[in-house]
Amino acid sequence: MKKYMLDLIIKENKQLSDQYSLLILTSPEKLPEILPGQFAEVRVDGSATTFLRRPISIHYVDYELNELWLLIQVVGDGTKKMAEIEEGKSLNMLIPLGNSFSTPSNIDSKVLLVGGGCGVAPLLYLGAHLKKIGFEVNFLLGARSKADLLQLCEYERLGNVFTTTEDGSYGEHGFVTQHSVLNSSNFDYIYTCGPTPMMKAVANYALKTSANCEVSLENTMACGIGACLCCVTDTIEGHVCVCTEGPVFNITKLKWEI
Amino acid sequence: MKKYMLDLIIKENKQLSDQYSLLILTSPEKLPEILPGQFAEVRVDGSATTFLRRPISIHYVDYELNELWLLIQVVGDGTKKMAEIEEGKSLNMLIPLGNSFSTPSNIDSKVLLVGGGCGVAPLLYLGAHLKKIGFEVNFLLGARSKADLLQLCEYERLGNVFTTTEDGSYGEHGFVTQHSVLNSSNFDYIYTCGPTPMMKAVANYALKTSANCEVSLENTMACGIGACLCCVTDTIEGHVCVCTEGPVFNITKLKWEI
Amino acid sequence: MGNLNINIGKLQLKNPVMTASGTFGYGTEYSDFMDISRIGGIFVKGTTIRERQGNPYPRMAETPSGMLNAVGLQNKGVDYFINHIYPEIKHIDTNIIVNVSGSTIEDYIETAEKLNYLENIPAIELNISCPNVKEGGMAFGTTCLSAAQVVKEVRRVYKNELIVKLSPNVTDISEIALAVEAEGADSVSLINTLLGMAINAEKRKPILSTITGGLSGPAVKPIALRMVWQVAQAVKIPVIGLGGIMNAADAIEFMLAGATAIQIGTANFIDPTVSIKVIEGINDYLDRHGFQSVRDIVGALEV
Amino acid sequence: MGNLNINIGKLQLKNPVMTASGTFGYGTEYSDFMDISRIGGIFVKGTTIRERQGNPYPRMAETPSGMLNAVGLQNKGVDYFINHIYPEIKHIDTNIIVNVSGSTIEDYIETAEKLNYLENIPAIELNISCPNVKEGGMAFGTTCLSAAQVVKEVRRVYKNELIVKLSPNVTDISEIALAVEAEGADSVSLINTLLGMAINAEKRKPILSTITGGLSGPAVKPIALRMVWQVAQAVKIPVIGLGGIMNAADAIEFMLAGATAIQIGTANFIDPTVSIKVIEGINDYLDRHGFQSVRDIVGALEV
Ligand SMILES: Cc1cc2nc3c(=O)[nH]c(=O)nc-3n(C[C@H](O)[C@H](O)[C@H](O)COP(=O)(O)OP(=O)(O)OC[C@H]3O[C@@H](n4cnc5c(N)ncnc54)[C@H](O)[C@@H]3O)c2cc1C
Ligand SMILES: Cc1cc2nc3c(=O)[nH]c(=O)nc-3n(C[C@H](O)[C@H](O)[C@H](O)COP(=O)(O)OP(=O)(O)OC[C@H]3O[C@@H](n4cnc5c(N)ncnc54)[C@H](O)[C@@H]3O)c2cc1C
Ligand SMILES: Cc1cc2nc3c(=O)[nH]c(=O)nc-3n(C[C@H](O)[C@H](O)[C@H](O)COP(=O)(O)O)c2cc1C
Ligand SMILES: Cc1cc2nc3c(=O)[nH]c(=O)nc-3n(C[C@H](O)[C@H](O)[C@H](O)COP(=O)(O)O)c2cc1C
Ligand code: FES
Ligand code: FES
Repeated sequence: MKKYMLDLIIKENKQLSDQYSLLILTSPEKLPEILPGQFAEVRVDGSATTFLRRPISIHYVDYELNELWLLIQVVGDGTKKMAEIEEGKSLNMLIPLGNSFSTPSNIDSKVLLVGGGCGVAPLLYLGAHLKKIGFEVNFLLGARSKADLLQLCEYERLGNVFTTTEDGSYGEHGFVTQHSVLNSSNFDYIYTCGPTPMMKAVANYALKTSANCEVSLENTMACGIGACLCCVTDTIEGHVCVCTEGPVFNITKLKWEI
Repeated sequence: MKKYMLDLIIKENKQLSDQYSLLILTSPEKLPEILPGQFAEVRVDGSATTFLRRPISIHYVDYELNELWLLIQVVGDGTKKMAEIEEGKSLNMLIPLGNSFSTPSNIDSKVLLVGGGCGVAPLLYLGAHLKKIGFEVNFLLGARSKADLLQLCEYERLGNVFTTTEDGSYGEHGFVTQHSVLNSSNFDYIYTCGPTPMMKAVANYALKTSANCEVSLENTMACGIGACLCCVTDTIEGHVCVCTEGPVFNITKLKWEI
Repeated sequence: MGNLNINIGKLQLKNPVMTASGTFGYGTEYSDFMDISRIGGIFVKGTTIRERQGNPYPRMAETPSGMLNAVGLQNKGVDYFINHIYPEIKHIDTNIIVNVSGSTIEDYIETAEKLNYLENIPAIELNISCPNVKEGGMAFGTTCLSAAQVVKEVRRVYKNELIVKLSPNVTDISEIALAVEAEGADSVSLINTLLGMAINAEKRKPILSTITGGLSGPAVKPIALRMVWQVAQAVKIPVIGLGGIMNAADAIEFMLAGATAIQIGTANFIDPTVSIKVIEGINDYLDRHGFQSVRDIVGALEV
Repeated sequence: MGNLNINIGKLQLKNPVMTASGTFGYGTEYSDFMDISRIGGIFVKGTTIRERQGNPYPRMAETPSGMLNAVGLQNKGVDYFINHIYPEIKHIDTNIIVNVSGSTIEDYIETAEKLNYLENIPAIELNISCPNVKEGGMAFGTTCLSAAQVVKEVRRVYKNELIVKLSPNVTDISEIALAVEAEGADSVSLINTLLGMAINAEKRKPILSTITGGLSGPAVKPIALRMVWQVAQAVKIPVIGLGGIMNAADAIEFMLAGATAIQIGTANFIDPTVSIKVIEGINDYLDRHGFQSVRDIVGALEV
């Protein structure tokens, strides 16, 4: 897929909380084709401590409104600047980067999308894509507390939403992998994105239940386009770049101890 | 004089043109005593290329309104960020730094304040100070063109204003040192701030007419408080720091070839 | 419109702006963003005699105005390059230069020998300065003796333009430059990365899997510029300058200090099209200052 | 509230945070902004046997996340220090340490000898690493032989804590550290500035009057941290770490890498009260991580 360097304009910055912002970006030109699971390398201006671009998942693309959504969690200076950006300003990004989640070939497959924290971001676009094709989409979303469960109504619009919170303030109490739906249903395809321990637990569940499982990995990235080899992960084929061979990997490819 | 590190709040940012901004700053607390000719070391946040503080002259202090004015000329990234700062935001500065212009002991002395470009900045506060004591104040202000003659009405409020522009678009055509007032009047005290060639020409005039002459020098500064010795100028007493022994020097102290 | 053509020994460049090894892949990674044949030259990834998996991750840490990397020369080996990559890139209308690394002198010789026969590889860059692999690389570049030795041996087998890439992790870089010049290097390029380290204080752990890594980016520019200046004074062969170049002004500074051409590394990550902007900026500089040719600014610093 | 006391040999510090020579004047320049006696130690300006005017201006150039300086040891000489400055600062309730520079071994010896007798100067820091003066300084610090020689001679006449400040402009800094340890240095401090250069492309001139100058600030932190790590592994005497420390996290990184104490240099220019903030930040870190004493984090990096 052809990659672009684009200056997208902030149409709206919904500060969901101190820690999270939803950026709705647009462009005078038609947005390029973007697949679910792909990401952008975003340039952060005006931060003395942010030198490199920051990889951010595509949260959602609305081709009718020509909108691209990013969900930002503030963890350091770079994400802070992004989360505070004012409407009308622009963000420079390389897009679309990386591979994408795959689509089950059998339309009757039961699919589950498991997200934790800000890892829920790419699952919205994936869910929308799967729904459009005809799948019944199930989301299992976990967070520390109710305040960290983001964009719930967006997910609810697309399918069934199961939730857990670590403090029990919303949904079932505990971790996603403890949710009762995992005992009561069987899934053919599981897609997951979130903290590594969570993804490993999900992968473990998938292995046990013989579900197909794809995880979206993070890594420290410099270029985002396969040029620097800074972002490798260990696979059965050796070191491969998360930014080009990933971020989505089938767990059978990874050398994870799970 | 005791120095402070203060966060002053932008009460107003008058963008005089693309190149110049007048910042009116204030503070919930009473501003400290500041003398004409002193400067601030201003910290610039949100610029990836600006690491050190930037020395900026005190343009004016209004103790009644508890206001401090800075006149900014955009020459690089640091001054650009300063010139664009939004009202309500704050600037961190070390203040007041450096020595000050002296006051003639004889109240009948004829004083002339000669400024070029953004070098007019400290002369407003000096003029106000001299006027308050009872001097009749004469300003001779030069610039490239009319658009670069800043804050004219402020100067006019304090005394006689003579102007030159290099393109003849306002006042007399030419450089400040070619202004007719220099031939028609004699001055006892001349204060000057601006580009070095201009100050040297003014110093030359002062020497010829036996006027006392003080110049405000620029230099590359790191600390602004005499700690780093980066900002020296050559004087008859050897290398001295412009940030503590200056920025104001009597020309008899300098080893200038004029 | 000034003339941007310039030569490094026998190597003819359409302009002095090239991209640095390890930061530009094989060039094709960037072809979505621009016409890469506009660049004066592309230094491809560090290539070794056998395939290398490189270092474990994490391999990267951001630092103030820079980054540390610990890639460790991951590549599929010179034979894979010759059989699978070279055919894909040999038609790119610019100089494709292979960066050659090794753990032993024999590795360097063998690799260089194989590359000697590729028609569209007009030069190799001998990397005797990689700080990220234990068994070699930097060790060669930090003493005159070992640097001279590897260059001497490679010179024997390699007939095209031989560029030697110097390590900045030395007391006196001019000395090393003189040593490799004496053994027949056609030109030198500098600097490779400076050995650095990053720690995560909260976790009390090094950030890189290898503890230390190579520092690059604008943070190192003042050091690189000084070394290019020193080496350009010392040697007669052309000097290729790099280290922290982010824009045309930076590139011009290196050329004024004595570099015949420059390479852009880390800046490609920030702006994939930076090399084109630097070419245009140099052109603009020549026009504004009335220079006929970019050759006129090489070493034109007034001191 | 963790215990911040720590010793460097015989030197007792109330906390490990000190200010670096040449960046903190004689301390009093900063007393408007804070209670300077709260700092663990103050390294005063480079002092030489005779008065020095230093280098012509311009002496400073800003660089990405750093600065170059070419002050060139401007100071009024050791006798002036003893007679006029020492009386003004000797009552400050912290360690005042004099940074000693010289052009010849005799200069170092004579200066050190004079400072030996000042009751409230518990230590000197031998600056064998200043890149900004032609006739000396850095030259001593770049070979083991000359570094060892000057330390040996000074050790003979100087009885208090002898700290030797190392130059980063070397191939192997551990080697130099071992050499000065062998000759009786009580501790080493590192790093001094890295030799760099800045050019004004538009004017085609060097920015500094001396063409090259010393690079400091966060840009050099990864290099400094790596060197502190290497030296701390090599020597048995305490290591004082510095180079680009801007905040408590940076300071803790140096201590984790093996520094017993740290110095803050360039950061004082950005925030004159930074040292107090670093002290408070270290204290907070000890509390958050359950350490009783700051001694527990020295060399506590898990590799
Ligand atoms: C493929 C991918 C998709 C991502 N999607 C999102 C998203 O949709 N929304 C979101 O908020 N975040 C996302 N992230 C994480 C985001 O990139 C990091 O949080 C961000 O880079 C941190 O930058 P900072 O300046 O705020 O923090 P820093 O101050 O730089 O660091 C804070 C923490 O973030 C880590 N970090 C720093 N730089 C990187 C980097 N280049 N890559 C990965 N981690 C880094 C550091 O190790 C540190 O623990 C994604 C990361 C990847 C790799
Ligand atoms: C005592 C004093 C009073 C000043 N008063 C004013 C004022 O009232 N208004 C105003 O607009 N400017 C004033 N200046 C000049 C102002 O400090 C510089 O224009 C500013 O530092 C440039 O910063 P920059 O980031 O915009 O430009 P940069 O990109 O840093 O550089 C642009 C130009 O400014 C010069 N410069 C950079 N840093 C410094 C520095 N620390 N000190 C001096 N020159 C530097 C550079 O050599 C270069 O030519 C004063 C300077 C001094 C020394
Ligand atoms: C991620 C990365 C990988 C690199 N790989 C190599 C390499 O394989 N061979 C080599 O000679 N230099 C390598 N380098 C060094 C660069 O070519 C260059 O010398 C250095 O980064 C300084 O230039 P810069 O500051 O413009 O990046 C690498 C640098 C980076 C950042
Ligand atoms: C303006 C300036 C002057 C300096 N003068 C001296 C000096 O006289 N003696 C010395 O040993 N180091 C001197 N240094 C080096 C610092 O003490 C310190 O080693 C260096 O700046 C690195 O630390 P930093 O990055 O925290 O500044 C000077 C540094 C600067 C910036
Ligand atoms: S981030 Fe550069 S190869 Fe993946
Ligand atoms: S700027 Fe530091 S002494 Fe003047």
